[in-house]
Amino acid sequence: MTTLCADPDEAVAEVRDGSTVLVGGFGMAGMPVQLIDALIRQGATDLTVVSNNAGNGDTGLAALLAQGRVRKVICSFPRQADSWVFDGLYRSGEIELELVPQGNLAERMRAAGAGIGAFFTPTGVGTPLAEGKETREIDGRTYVLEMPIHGDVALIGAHRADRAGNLVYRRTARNFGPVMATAATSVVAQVSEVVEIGDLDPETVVTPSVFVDKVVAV
Amino acid sequence: MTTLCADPDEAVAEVRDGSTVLVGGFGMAGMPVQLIDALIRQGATDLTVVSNNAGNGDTGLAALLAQGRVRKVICSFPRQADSWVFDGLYRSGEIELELVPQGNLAERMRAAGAGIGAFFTPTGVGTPLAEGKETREIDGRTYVLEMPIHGDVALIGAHRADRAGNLVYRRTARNFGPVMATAATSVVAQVSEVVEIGDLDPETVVTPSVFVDKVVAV
Amino acid sequence: MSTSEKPLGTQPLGKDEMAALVARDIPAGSFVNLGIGQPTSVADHLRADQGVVLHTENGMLGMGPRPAPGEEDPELTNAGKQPVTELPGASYFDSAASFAMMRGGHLDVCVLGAFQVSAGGDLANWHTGAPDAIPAVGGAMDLALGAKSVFVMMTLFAKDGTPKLVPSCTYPLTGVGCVDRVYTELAVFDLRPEGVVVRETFGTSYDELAARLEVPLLR
Amino acid sequence: MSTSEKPLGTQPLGKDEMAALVARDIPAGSFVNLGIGQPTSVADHLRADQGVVLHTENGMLGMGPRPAPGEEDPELTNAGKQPVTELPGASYFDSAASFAMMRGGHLDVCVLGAFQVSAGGDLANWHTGAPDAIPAVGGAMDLALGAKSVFVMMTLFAKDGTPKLVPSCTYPLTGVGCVDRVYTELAVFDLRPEGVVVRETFGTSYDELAARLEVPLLR
Repeated sequence: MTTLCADPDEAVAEVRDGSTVLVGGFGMAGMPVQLIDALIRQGATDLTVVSNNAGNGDTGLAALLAQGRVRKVICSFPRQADSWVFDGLYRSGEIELELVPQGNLAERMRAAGAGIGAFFTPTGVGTPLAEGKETREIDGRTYVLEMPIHGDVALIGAHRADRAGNLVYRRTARNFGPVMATAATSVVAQVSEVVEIGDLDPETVVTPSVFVDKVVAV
Repeated sequence: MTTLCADPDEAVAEVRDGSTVLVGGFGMAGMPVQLIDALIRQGATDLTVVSNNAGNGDTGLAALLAQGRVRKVICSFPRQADSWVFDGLYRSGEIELELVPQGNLAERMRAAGAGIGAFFTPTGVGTPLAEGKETREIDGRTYVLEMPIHGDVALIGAHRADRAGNLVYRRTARNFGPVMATAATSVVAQVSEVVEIGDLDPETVVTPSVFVDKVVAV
Repeated sequence: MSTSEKPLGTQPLGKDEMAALVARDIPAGSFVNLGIGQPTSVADHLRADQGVVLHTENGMLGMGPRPAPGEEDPELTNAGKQPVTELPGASYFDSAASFAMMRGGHLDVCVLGAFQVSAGGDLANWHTGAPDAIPAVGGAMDLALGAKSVFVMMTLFAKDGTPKLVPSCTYPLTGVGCVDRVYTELAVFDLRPEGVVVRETFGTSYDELAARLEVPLLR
Repeated sequence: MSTSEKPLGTQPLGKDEMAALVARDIPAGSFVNLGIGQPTSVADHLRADQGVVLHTENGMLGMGPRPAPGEEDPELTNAGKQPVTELPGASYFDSAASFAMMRGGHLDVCVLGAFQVSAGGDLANWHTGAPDAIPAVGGAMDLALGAKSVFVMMTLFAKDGTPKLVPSCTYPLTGVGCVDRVYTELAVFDLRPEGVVVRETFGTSYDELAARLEVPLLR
């Protein structure tokens, strides 16, 4: 059952201290900006954030980090021209980083959502990011064993929802949203528009309603 | 580059003896009937067929089996009210069967298409279908290791293609088509209609053109 | 819940009554898979205001009832390959996504038939073990693990009179420790870590059941 | 192919000429990922009649050039987060599907930058190994394995004059044995099982290259 929330604050009200929060978006495309702002107001702390990047400038994820609310970041690309908040926390040892190749990041969340216990991937083999991990040769190629990443909560940005919670995305803003929606216990989506049940073509639904717990139009 | 074929015979002309052929469809929905008929005419033999079922009545897959052209079937549900051709070959030891739970069948092809070397799945653990396979306990749950299923050729049924090879499906005829399209070296799709490039909404494409080698309208 | 909390049925349930009972117990708003065969009849007893959304393993959420004669669409079927309809709010997806949805634990309830269920929740419903049988599993092993709650609907005794709720399955397993509740014509059982709890009885009593089954029963 | 089969360039290539050279070598009809940074300039040199389809890791096939000023769409970007356009025949998909497409070997060519490439095809392009550097890998390790042919574009020598085509990488690896061909301003190299083959030279000679590099070269 998907709940339509009146505002982003209601949508993130139940995030708890110590949670693992999956945050969608690739750069600004698909970034659930209003949900992150609401999470900053909401106050949950000691969070683990899983996202492709680790915040830009002084707003959004960076602002959450700046408040000391994030214990650990699991991401593929924290270092950017304007990632000074993360950079500072990392250099001073105030935040933990688990660096994951982008495809493994997506696949590990996909595994969590699909009930896969672990998988062998070729990506990262022979590099520092596979150090200490189990490897295996299968049919002449070497693979490294990677584990699922489950979220307690996913915050994602989509284009349009129906009242049942079915989601469609727009262009390259789709990115991590669909896979994060499968990988978290509670999934919160911000959308540009909520339409009536029956207004989305069932052939074009990208995230079926079963994955979505809360929807808020922003 | 996707080739538009004049007829199903041209589309399956290159199937070789000894090939592994992935055949789409769940019952008749999504079944590439005309491609199978063309494969029967084409003559390739000693085939391994991967499909959810193992043929019904005396046509299609059953007719291919009846001609002694299939060495092995990998499927989830061969036994049906009208699967007498398979039943007879199986009882007389003339065909090999690898029985795979339907979800593992789909996931093993998904792994092949996604470059995953192997994966741990909970499905089948403790049953005869996991006997002899590696198992592992991960976070308190037992999983069995399953390997990818690659095809040399996939024969699938879709609804509509554009000339670039992008595919959309219709209703529950989608089933195994999209995953088989990722798992085979050469992918042949029969469709009801071929439209111009630009006539499919890029948001609604289910199988992107990169996966599709040959398209034929039937 | 002890048997004393519910009125006892005075006679065994018919198939239709069993289906109605299962339907009654499915929480409002659940996402549900009804397998194939007898469990699919549960759909006929779901109330519209329950807001239950049906999943079918061949790639759909929001499955509706059988269409009117002449309105069948060969490209819109359930897992039993029977024609169905599409309800508003439906969605379609491929087989890998459909089974990922099940295996990942996203469905709330799955209702299955069974040859045998063990006290520990093991399920046998795909193969009788007969040496000449042609094996076929379909989605059975996925469905057995494919929901937060797995309900079984079956007769409590086989045609030869032997119990189907057993200390340990003799037929080949479909899944281990996966069944949460068993609906039969004589009683409903909850399979819990502490043992098999008789939830309701119909035309029989706890003592009669305890005498006929080898499985220790809890009230 | 030996160096004698092609006319030798009389001076080192500029960046634009390198990009043009790579574009020329991409087979017609290929599905291609151009990474981020310098390799993206290859797109400017692809001919329309080559029918090359560009993939971007953030979830698109059929990526078009930068839009006209004022027509940028913040929801349509490339992997470098720069605005792009959509060409007819495009499709969108999520990150898991996008990387599955790469990892599964469905793309034909990937073009990447590099800090170092070893004679055996090892790639180092994500981390200089500097102890104070904040690590960031993005899709680099996926891209390194993500196509049937992996091309590198780089200067042959670092700013301090040391070669970047080396017997063995000293920087942390991105991928092992993954690079097929290296384009530099002075020469194009094929990395083959039998060794490093000089394919073309520009403003230098095989002998000069052999003298400046520690890697054994084949003609």
